[in-house]
Amino acid sequence: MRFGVVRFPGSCDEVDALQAAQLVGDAELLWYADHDLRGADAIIIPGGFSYGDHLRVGAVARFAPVMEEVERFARSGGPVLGICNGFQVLCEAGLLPGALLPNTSLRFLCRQVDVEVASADTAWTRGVALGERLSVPVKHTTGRYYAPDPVLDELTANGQLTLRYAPGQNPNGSARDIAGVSNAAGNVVGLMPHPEHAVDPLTGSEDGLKLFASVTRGAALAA
Amino acid sequence: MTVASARHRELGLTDAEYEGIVERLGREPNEVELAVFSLMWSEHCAYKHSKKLLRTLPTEGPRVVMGPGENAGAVSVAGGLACAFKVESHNHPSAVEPFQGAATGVGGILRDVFAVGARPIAILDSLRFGEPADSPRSRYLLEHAVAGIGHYGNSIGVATVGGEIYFESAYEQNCLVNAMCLGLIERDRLIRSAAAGVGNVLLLFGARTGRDGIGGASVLASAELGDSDGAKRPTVQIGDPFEEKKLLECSLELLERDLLVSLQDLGAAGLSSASSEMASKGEVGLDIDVRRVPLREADMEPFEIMVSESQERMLCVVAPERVDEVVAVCEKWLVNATAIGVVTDTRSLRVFDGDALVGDMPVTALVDECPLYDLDPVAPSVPMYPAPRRVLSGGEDARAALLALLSSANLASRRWAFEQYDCLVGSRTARRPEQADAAVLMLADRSALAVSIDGNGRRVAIDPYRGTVEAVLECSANLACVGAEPLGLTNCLNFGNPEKPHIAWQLTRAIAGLGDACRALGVPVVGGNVSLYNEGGGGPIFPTPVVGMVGELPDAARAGRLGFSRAGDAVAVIAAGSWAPSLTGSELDKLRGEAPWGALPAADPGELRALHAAVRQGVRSGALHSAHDVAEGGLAVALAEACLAGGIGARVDLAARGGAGEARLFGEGPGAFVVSGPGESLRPFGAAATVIGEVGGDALEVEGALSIPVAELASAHAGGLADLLR
Amino acid sequence: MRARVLIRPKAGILDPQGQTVERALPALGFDGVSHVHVGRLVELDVEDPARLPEMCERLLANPLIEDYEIQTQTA
Amino acid sequence: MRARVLIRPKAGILDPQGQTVERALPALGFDGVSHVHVGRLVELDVEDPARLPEMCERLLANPLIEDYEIQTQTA
Ligand SMILES: Nc1ncnc2c1ncn2[C@@H]1O[C@H](COP(=O)(O)OP(=O)(O)O)[C@@H](O)[C@H]1O
Ligand SMILES: [Mg+2]
Repeated sequence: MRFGVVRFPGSCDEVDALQAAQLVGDAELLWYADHDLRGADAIIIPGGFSYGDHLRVGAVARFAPVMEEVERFARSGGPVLGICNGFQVLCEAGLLPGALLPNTSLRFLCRQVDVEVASADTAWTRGVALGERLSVPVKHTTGRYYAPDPVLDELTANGQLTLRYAPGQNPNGSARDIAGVSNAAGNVVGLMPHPEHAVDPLTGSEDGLKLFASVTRGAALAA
Repeated sequence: MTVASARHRELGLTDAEYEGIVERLGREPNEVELAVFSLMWSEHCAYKHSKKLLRTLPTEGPRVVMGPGENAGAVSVAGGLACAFKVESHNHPSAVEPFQGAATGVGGILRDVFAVGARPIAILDSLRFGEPADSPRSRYLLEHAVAGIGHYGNSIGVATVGGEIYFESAYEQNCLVNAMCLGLIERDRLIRSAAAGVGNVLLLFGARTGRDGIGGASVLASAELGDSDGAKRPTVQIGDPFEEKKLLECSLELLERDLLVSLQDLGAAGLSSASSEMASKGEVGLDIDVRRVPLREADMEPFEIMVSESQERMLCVVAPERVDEVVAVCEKWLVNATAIGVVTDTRSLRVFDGDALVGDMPVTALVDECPLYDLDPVAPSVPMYPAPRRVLSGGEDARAALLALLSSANLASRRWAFEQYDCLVGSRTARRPEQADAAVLMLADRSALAVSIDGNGRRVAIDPYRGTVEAVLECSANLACVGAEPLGLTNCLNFGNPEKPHIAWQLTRAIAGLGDACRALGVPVVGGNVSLYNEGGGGPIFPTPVVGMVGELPDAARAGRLGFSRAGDAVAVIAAGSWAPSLTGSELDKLRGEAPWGALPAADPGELRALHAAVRQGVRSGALHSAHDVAEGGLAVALAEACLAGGIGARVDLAARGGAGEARLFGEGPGAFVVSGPGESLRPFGAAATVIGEVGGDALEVEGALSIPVAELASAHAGGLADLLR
Repeated sequence: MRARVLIRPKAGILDPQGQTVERALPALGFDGVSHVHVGRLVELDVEDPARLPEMCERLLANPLIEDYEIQTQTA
Repeated sequence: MRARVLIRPKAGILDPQGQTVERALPALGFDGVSHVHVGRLVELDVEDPARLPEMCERLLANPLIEDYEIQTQTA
């Protein structure tokens, strides 16, 4: 299993994501300006502040050359994970429903939170049990998930809510405590929490590793 | 003197200094030269009032690989690496515009670290403001400074792992914003800033140059702030962390590919300072054509271009045949790069505007020949600072006193602030804020670095010598609590106007204390910064030396924690024989409205060095399950904090440790730790350790003094600051 | 041609920035203020103003969460 | 009365957002765009529009680094 981790100007967590992926497979960085996924089997759009979060989070990165390839890959069913800024980019790119708005506190918040697995049917959550609690950190200013109510109902009905903040732990005012969503096919997932920062008990938790392992399991099943 | 020359006073030069410049040039300086000299000979760049004192600090040690004099100092650490680090102030800019001031302070210290080739891995911040409960302005400054630090550090992807905040009315008019950065680099790849190689090209890369901070170094950094702060605003610099992120990655790639002869950041005094420092260190000259500098505003004068403090810029020296490669790397990172000059053998900084020579200054005159001044220290005979507003009347019992302390601005939880910082990026933060006394950063071989920053200005105000010794001891104690051994130290000396005798006394005594403590502990000073003239209409700030100390530990998994963890563990106080806590200068005294005046307990740094080594060993071996040093608020607060961090109570009896009188409970003074662990694990400490009780239950009980549920401690501690900042 | 694009949060979407301003104003002695919303302003020189709506749809605004309005002025 | 405050970075003040947008537009095929600046928009109902300049100075804008312009429209 080979992961490609996209690096935009202003990405911050790409090396963390790379190292996390390397715990379960091979991984390399993909340069934003290249039209090339270098044969990756799974793509991670990492956290950070691509293009300085200028104008609107994710708005500029979504047009980077590499994103054309990511879109093609995603639409052909390839597993794509957007973390934090990566989630924002995938929403802007139309690969995921909804949008991310400023936290109700309007402040950046870095905090370890518990999230519950709301769907174990995606490429990135098949290795975890439905309802399982994971301890992972959030760190963002713009993480309040929004979609119009009918869309939220539809996402709920389709099982596209992937992760939810545990009761009482919603850090940003997200609709329905949503911490992550997937596309209808389940191959594209966006998360505000950072599983790549939860792969070693020494730095806080290793629960996030299960998400990276999920996608390799999927690949094994498909093979 | 000519009419034109009267301007030197407005630029902060004395008549004698001006005459010195005329003498060195052999003529009157023109506008460009006057602007450049006024900055290079400012307090900020020339350390006129501190340099002689700084020379007394110990700067050598077996682990020092780069001492003071370069952009950042560095010590050798595991795996063939060096850790480069430095602390710097951005006080005056932050008082004027706290968000941008604090943000660009972080930007500046990051550049100092990557200017030596190191990848920044951590930031710490040390902040001082007026009383938040009494002063809306202080709340405003706090809120925006913290947001600015977070904005810059978070956006650039460097973890902000620690810091400190104190509130005292002495900082009402002059807040302090100090930022520290640590970076890592392979030891043999550290790069210096000395320009070399006549004919080599001087390349400016990064952001375009605008009118940011024109006059900043001399006006903002050396003048006492008055009521007219607003009028100085147009000179404030604006930071762009996105630009700096690209600049950082680009600089590191240039070094990785060995394309540079030398590298230097642009900070205070912009191009003037960066270029003359590079030329001075390399004993060469530089010709610069300001016409080639990419500008944000077309109509800038040559002198403006030379002194602009636009952020996110670097200078490098490159062999002519490598210029194309350098430019290509810069383009890859969307960074502008422009050849603006050339290395010469003239030993002069020559400034051209196209073909016209508009400035010609001997480099040594600029960098080395600013007059240095002796201070005239006089100890004050009456208190220099007013008494703080009285919050407690003095008759309260231990329970009320402890709850008041925990919810006081100085001791309340800093969660409100540190949650605004990304402390995780880099995946090496093994101890985060409120988990341990020092931040712990794991290295690739799973050994770790630890870092702590400290400086209690109120205690330094009472006794500049002992107060400064305490700041050094406090950092060393913090490192001991995570099991780390100190490797080196950086410092930022924040003081008032050194031309005043009492301030001169504070500065002189503080630097003496700093040097003595460093020698006694065997910790070299590898760098630092001095910020003087921190005073306005309300008088001087508390003398505030801020100490940042870096240490190492062999196994990140064994890094200590401050919180009690296991019911049934013994709780002990480990203390030096000389430990003599007193209420003078304590937080409790402050809440009771006592002015900072009196005598601090003496400390014996030699004895404490051994004590710290013993605690360090206890933590490293795993014998101690928790370790926390007794500091602000005394033993009672240390016990409460250990309960809070662990979410568990404790029952203790202080009869064997001097009783539960106020001075024992709340008195302060260096030399004690609260630890927990299996009873037998305390044996190696001998007489230094006194078992006082046991971990367990859901309350902190001190026999004969107080019993408070942990939940109640927690709400006092959590709300003290956060509630003021809703 | 100089143009301005005014971008605001769509009606019905929680606007904490607007709320914060609305709460802060009375505290400073400014009463009688309501319905505060905070959005974004983009100003630009554009050769072909006919393309502005497309620029807004694709980049400057996110139509799911934002409304926009274009103002043009001849220089 | 409905009012709008248009807030933009002062001339000469670094505007990183404007730079980013200016670079992004041509890449999307929108040429002929220049002098892009990104600022903020505040919309509000205000009883006494005469107080708007003061509100801008004290809260809505940061006069140190931003200019503002007030537009009022009767509802
Ligand atoms: N208090 C201090 N203790 C030790 N070294 C200091 C102190 N203050 C300044 N220095 C050293 O003096 C040199 C000049 O400092 P500074 O002007 O702040 O550097 P820069 O321009 O790179 O920011 C640096 O090498 C710094 O480490
Ligand atoms: Mg420097």
